[in-house]
Amino acid sequence: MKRVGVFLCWCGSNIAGTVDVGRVAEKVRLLPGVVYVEENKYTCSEPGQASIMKAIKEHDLERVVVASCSPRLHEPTFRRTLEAAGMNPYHLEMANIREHCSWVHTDREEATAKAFDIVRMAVAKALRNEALQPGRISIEKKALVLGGGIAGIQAALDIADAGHQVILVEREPTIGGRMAQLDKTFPTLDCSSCILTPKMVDCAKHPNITLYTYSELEKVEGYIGNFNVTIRKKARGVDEALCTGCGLCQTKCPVKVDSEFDVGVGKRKAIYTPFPQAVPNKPVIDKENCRYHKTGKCRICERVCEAKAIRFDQEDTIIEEKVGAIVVATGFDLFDLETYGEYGYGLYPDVISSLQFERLINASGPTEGKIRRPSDQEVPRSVAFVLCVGSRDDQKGVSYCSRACCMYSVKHATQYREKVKDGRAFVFYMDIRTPGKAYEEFYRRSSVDYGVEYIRGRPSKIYQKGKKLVVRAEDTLLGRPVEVEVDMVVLAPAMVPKHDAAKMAQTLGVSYDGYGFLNEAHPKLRPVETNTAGIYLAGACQGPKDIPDTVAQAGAAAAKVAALFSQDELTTEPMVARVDEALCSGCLWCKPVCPYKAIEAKTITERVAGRTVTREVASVNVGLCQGCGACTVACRDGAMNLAGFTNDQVLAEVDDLLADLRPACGV
Amino acid sequence: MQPRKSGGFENMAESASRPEEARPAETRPAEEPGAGWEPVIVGFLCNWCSYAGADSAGTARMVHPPNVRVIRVPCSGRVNPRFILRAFQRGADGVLVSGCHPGDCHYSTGNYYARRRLVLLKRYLEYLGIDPRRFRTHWVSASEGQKFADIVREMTAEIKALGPGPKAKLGELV
Amino acid sequence: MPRKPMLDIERMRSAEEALRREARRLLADGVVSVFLGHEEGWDGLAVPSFATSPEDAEKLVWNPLVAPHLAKYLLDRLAGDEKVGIVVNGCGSLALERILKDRRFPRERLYIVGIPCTGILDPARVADLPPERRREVLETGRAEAGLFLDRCSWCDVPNAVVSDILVGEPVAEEPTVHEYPRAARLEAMSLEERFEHFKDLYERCIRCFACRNVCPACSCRECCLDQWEPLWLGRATSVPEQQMFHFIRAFDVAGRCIRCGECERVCPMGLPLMDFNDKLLKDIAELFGVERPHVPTDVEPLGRFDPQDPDFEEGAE
Amino acid sequence: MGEGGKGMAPGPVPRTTKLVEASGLDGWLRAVAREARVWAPVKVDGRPPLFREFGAGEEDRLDLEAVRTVNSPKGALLPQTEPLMTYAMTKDAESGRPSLDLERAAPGGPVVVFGARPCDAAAFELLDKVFLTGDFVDDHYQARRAKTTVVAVACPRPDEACFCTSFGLSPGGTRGADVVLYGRSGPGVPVETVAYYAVAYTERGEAFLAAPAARAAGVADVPEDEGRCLEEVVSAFRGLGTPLGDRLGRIDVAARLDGLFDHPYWEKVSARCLSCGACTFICPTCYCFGVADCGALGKGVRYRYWDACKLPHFMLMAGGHNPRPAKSNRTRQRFMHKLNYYHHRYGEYQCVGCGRCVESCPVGLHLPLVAGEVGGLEG
Repeated sequence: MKRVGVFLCWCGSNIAGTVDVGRVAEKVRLLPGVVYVEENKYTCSEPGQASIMKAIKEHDLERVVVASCSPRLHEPTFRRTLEAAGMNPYHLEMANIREHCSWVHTDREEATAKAFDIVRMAVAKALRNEALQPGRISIEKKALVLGGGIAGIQAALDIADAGHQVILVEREPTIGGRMAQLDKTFPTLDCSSCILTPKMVDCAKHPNITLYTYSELEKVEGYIGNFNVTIRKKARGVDEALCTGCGLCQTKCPVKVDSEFDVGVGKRKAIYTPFPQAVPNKPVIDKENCRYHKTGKCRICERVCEAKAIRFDQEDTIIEEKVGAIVVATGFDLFDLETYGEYGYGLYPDVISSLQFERLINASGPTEGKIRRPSDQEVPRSVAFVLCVGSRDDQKGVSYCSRACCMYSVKHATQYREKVKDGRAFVFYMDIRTPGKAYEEFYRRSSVDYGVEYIRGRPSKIYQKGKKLVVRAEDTLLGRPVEVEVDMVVLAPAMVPKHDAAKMAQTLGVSYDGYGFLNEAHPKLRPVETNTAGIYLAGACQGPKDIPDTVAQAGAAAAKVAALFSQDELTTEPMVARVDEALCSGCLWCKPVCPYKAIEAKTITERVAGRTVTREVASVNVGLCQGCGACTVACRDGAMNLAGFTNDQVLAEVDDLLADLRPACGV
Repeated sequence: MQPRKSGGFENMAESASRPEEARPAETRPAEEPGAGWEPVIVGFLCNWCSYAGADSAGTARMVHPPNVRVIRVPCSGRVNPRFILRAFQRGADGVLVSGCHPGDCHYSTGNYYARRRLVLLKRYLEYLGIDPRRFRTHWVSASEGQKFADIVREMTAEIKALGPGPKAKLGELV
Repeated sequence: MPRKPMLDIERMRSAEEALRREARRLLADGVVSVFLGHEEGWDGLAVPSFATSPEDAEKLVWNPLVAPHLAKYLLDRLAGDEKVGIVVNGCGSLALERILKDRRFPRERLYIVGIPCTGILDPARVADLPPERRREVLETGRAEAGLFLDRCSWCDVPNAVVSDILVGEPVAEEPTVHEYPRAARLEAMSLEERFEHFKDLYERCIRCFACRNVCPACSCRECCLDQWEPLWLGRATSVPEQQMFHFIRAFDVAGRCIRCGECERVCPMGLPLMDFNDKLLKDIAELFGVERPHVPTDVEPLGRFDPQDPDFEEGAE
Repeated sequence: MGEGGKGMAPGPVPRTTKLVEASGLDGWLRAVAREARVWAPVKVDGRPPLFREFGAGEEDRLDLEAVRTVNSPKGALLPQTEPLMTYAMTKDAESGRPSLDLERAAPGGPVVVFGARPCDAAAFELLDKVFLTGDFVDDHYQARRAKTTVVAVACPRPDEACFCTSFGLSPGGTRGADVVLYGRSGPGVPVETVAYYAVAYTERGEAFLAAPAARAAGVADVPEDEGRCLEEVVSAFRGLGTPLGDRLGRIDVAARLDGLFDHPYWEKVSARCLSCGACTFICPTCYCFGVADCGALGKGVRYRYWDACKLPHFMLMAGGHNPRPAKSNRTRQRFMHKLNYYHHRYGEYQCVGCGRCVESCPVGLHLPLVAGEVGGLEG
C-alpha cells in the first residue's frame, strides 16, 4: 500500500473556524495507507509548502493529500510543490474542505464529520494515483494562412517575419481581397491600395511565404503541430513561370464580361487579371466565357503571347503540405440587397451598393474616379446613403450590427461632397456608431465641414420618379415622414459570412455560430483561438470588422502562431484518455462520442495460442484529446480509461466513503 | 441486514450472527432511520461548471446542508451509470449528477451525451424500483452558486422525508 | 401490427434442401472452411452445428425448432483468416449485424446464407406439449401463436438484412408499430411491486452467465463482469450484487439490444430477463425517437445526441 | 462397473418406519422450522420449483410432486455465497501501528433438507467424499454437514431426463438419506400422494421421526396390518427403472476415457458450448468454488462462491495465463472430472443421473450425451 501524507490546512480561521481540524487529523491518522498527518495554518504559504517538501523526504511519502481550498485554486500550486520535492506532481490529491465545507456549513460537528469524509475520499483516490508524464508532440514550423485579404496578408507577413515558413492560399486569381476594391479608408482618407499593394508585393517577394492564388483548401487532417493539408490549385490556363504579365493577351482578347472586381459596374476580358496591381500579376483564363473553350476557335491570346505562356489544356494540380498551425482569414460576403424589394436594387440602375460606389469613386476604377451614375453616366447632384440594409433587422436581415457601414458611409458622403461641390448628400441611419479612434471626429466633420445631411430613419420605400429616385422614410427625430428626391441611392449591405463558411468550418473541424461566423474559443480571453488547437482566426470570418480591427486580430493570430512555433515540442496534458489494448475489443463506439476526433482505429499484431493475429483497437491521439472522458463511458469493458480520473479511482471514492458511513458486507 | 427469508442460495445465517463491534460504532446509528438519521448524497460534479458552481456557493458563503459528498469529474459525460448504481448499492441515499448547461460544455458536447444516458438511466432506475427522487440530474454553471445551494437544500429535505436509500431494501453485499 | 407468426412446413423443407445444397457447395469448393447451421440434437432439439465437410452439410436442418442464433459463435473463430459460412433468418441476421456493427468479425470473412422466415417455435414450449400434440405441430405446422418465440410476435425483419445469397422466396415485409408489453406491464405496477418483482428475479438467478454468453451484443474480449481490477461486480450472489449484475448486463446493451430474447430462452432458471431490455428499448424509442431500436445502426443511440433531446431539468419524465 | 451400488435393493435395514398423511406435512415442516432452517422444493405461482431455504409461512408452497427442482439442494451444504471470515485492519491511535483482527464466520444452526429426491440425497455423499475425506477436511462444510438431516422422498414418476439407474441408484434409493418418504400408493400412480411411509435408515433419521415436532404433526406408527404393503411399496420404488437410464444402461466409461484426453471429439462436441455455468451450478455434485473479499478501508468479509470449470476465467492465473483457453479444454475437463478423475480417486462416478443438465443445457450438451458418445468412440 502506498505511503500517504495528509496535510490539513486551517486557512487561518476560514477552515479551522468551522471544522475541528484536530479531530479530523486524529481520524485521518487511522486510515489505511496514511503514514503522516500534519496541520498547517496556511498550507499554501512558503512555510506550509516547505513543510510538505520536508515531510515528503523525511517520511518518504509516495502520495500527498492536501485538504484545504478548492483544487481549482491551488492544485497547480501544490503540484509544483511536489515537483520541487522530486515527486511526480500528479501524486497530489486535494480535499476541498473550505469552499465545499467550512464556508457553507455552520454546525461544527457536521462540518467536521463532512471534512473527514472529504479527506477520506481524497486519500482513497490518492492511493490509486499514478505517476503521469506530460506527452510531447513535434511541431512542423510552417503555417497555413487561408485567405489573401488584408487579414491573411498581415498574418502571413507577421509569421514570415518571425522567421517561419508560411503558405498563403487565396481562392481568387490575386491576393488583396476586399480592401483592394476600396478607394480610401476612414477616418484618415488615405488611399486603400497605396497602403495595401506594398504589403501584397511584400507577400509575393517574402522568402518565407509561398503563395498559392486561384487555389482552394480541399482537406485537413491531423492536429496541432501536425496538420496535413491538401490544396487544389485551379488551372489558370497560363504558365505562371513563363508569363511576363505584359498584359497583351488581355488587350487583344475579344470577349468582354462584367468584372467581379468592379462588382458589375465595370468590364473585364475572358483572360484577365482582376486589377492592374494584381499579385501575382499573371492573368487567368475564365473558361466559362473564353471563346476558344466555348467554340474551339479563337486562340488569339495564344498567338499574341510572346512568352508562349498560354496553356488551354492546363489541369488543376493537387498540392499536399504539412503545417503546424492554420490561420483562417477567409473574410466575408455582402448581404443580398435584392432581399429588400422596396429599395429597388437590381430594378433601378441608380440604386447601387456601397462596394459599387467604392469602385465608382476609385481612381483606378471604371470611371477613373469620376462619380457618374450608372443609368446615364450623369454626375449625380444628390445622393442618398442608406445604412443598415440587412443589418440589425430580425425580420429580413441579420440581428447583428455590421460595425463598418456607418463609418464607410460617412466616408462615402464626405468623398462625394469633396468631388461634387454643389451636390447634396443624405445619410439615412438608425444610429451612427463611431466606436474607434478619431471616428466620432470624422463623423462630426462630415456634417460640419462637408454639410452631409443626416436623417434618422430607415427608408420604407425607394421609387423612381422621372430621372429621380424618391426615398421615403420617417424622420424619427422629428417624428414625421420625409421624402427626399435624389439622383442616386447607395445601400450599405450587412456583412455576412462567406457563402461556404459552414463547409469550410467542417473541413477544418472548427465550430461556427448560427450565422456561419467561425467561433472563437472564448469571446473575451481567447478571441483569436478556436476550440480546435492549432487553428486561429483573423478578420471578418469570425465576425464583422473594419480594417484596423482586422489587422489587429491578424497580428494577434500571428503572434499565437509564432509563440507556438517558438517551441520545438508541444507538451500535452497528461490527464487524457488511454487504451488498454489487451482489453480493447475494437468496437470503436468510443469514436463517435469524442468531441475532438481524437480516437482512431489502429491495427496491432499479437501472438495468440502460437499464431500471429492482427486486430484493430482504438488509439487516442494525445495531441487532440482534452480529457473529457466521454469515451470511457462508451467503453463497456473498461479498456478506455481516463488518467487522473480512472474507473478504479472513482469507484474507490464511492466505496471508501460509504464503507464508513453505510458499512456494507456487515463490516 | 439481509432478511432471514432468502429465496436465493446464499446462506445469510453468518451475516446475521456477525459481531456488531466489527462495525465502527460512531457511524453505526447513522444507518438507522428516525432520530439522528442523516441522508448521504453522492454528488458527481463536472469540474468546469458545477464543481465551480459549488465553489462559488462557498465563496459567497451560501449555507446549505452538509449531506452531499462531492466526487469531482472532468465532465458530466465522464459519469458512468455504473458509478451511480454502485453508490446506491453501497448505501447512498441519493445521487446527484450535475454538469454544464447544454451548449456550455467545456468539451462542447460531453453533457449532451450525458443527458441521453442519464435521462434513460433515471427512468430505468425508477423501473428497477429505485425512487426517482433519489437520483437527480441538473445543470449548474460556475456562476450558479445559489442554484447549487438550493438543489442541495431541496434534495436533502426530500430524501430525509423518503428515509434510507435502496440498500435498506437490497441488503448486504455478502 | 406485425404479421401473425405461422409455420409453412413445405417452405421450410425446400429451404432445408437449398440450405444443404449451398453448404455442400461452399464446403466442396472450399469457399468456406466451416459452415454454421443447426443439426438435430438430443430429443429432436435443433442445436448449433459446425459443418466442415460436404458430408457434414447433410446433417444441417431447417425446421420449426431452429431457434438458436449462430452469430455469437463467430467469436470462437476470430483467430485465423479462413472464411466462415453461416445461415440466418431475419432475426438471426440482426444478431449478425450486431456483431458486424460492433466490429467483432470481418464481413469479408463471411459467406451468409439468408432464409426468409415466417416464424420459429420456442423449443421449450414445444417440449412441454404432450408427445402426440408435439408430433402433430412439427409435422403439420399447425401451431397456436403461443408456441412461437416471443420475438416472432413483433418481427418486422422476416428476411435477412444482410446476406450473400437468399434461399427461398422473400417474405413480404409489413410495417410494424412496435409495442413493449413487458415494460408496459411493469410500469403499471407500483415502485415497491416492481422492486419485489426484480428482487425475486435476483434471488433466483444463479449467475451462470448463459444470458451474457448468448447475447450478440455482449461481445467484449473480456467482460467487465469478469474483471477483478476494478471490481465492477462482486462475486457474491447477494441481492445488491445480483442487481448490479443485471443492471450492467442490460444497460451496457441499451441501444444495441436486438430484442432477440435469447438471454431469456437460454436461462436455466427461466427468468424473465427481457423485462429489463424491453424497458430500455421502449424508452430509447420514446425518448430519442428511434422507431426500430432493435435494428443495428452505424451510430448507436447513446453514441449520438440531438440538442433537442428531452432534458431532465424540463422534466424528462 | 460403477461402484454406486449402495443405494440398491435390498438396501440397508430400516430402523423405524412411520406413517404420515400428506396433509400433515405442512404442520410438520412448520414445527421443524422452529428448531432448524429447512430446505425443500418450493413452488411459487406456477413457476418451476426451486430447492431453497423455506420461508416462514411458505409450507403450502412445498412441492413433492415435481420430478425434480431446477436447481439441486446442494446449496444447503455448500451455499453459493458463503462467508468464511471477517477481517478488520485497525491502527493503534498512539503508535499508528496497524493490527489485523480476523473472525471466523460462525457455522449456521441445524439444517433439515426435506423432500430431496434419492438422487440428490446420494449426491450429498459424493460431496462428502470431496470435503470430508482425504488429507484436507473442509471445516465449514463439515460443521454444516454435522447438523444436517436429509429427508428424501422416493421418486414416483421418473421422466425422460432421469438416469440415476445408470449409476446403480434407484428412484427408491436410500443413499445419503437419513429418512426416506415412500408414497403409500406406490410408484407410477398418477394420483397425488395422500400418505407417506417415513422410513429412517440412520440414527439421526430415527431421532428426527421421534422428535416432538414429528409427533405433534401426526407422524404415527404404521398399523400392524400394513407391513406387507410397506415391503411391496418400498421394493416397487427400488425396482423402478428410468427411461433414459434404461436406454444408456450402466455407464462404464471411466477406463476408456483414460485414452481419450487428446481425442478430437472434445473439439467437436464443445463447439456449440456457450461457456456458461448452467450445467455446473444446477448440478448436485459439482462443488468448485472461488474465494474473494468484499470490503473497503481495510475491513471486510472473505467469502467463497460457486465457480465453474466451464467459465472461461475459471483457470485464469494472476499472470494472465489461462491453462484452459479453449471451450474444448473446459468441456473435456468437466466430463473427464465427472467420469474419469473422480472415478480414479473415489472409485465411482461424480454423477447421480438427476437429469438436470439434460433439462437445462441450452445447447443440449450434457452428461448422458457425452457418456453415450464416448462409449462409442475409438480410443
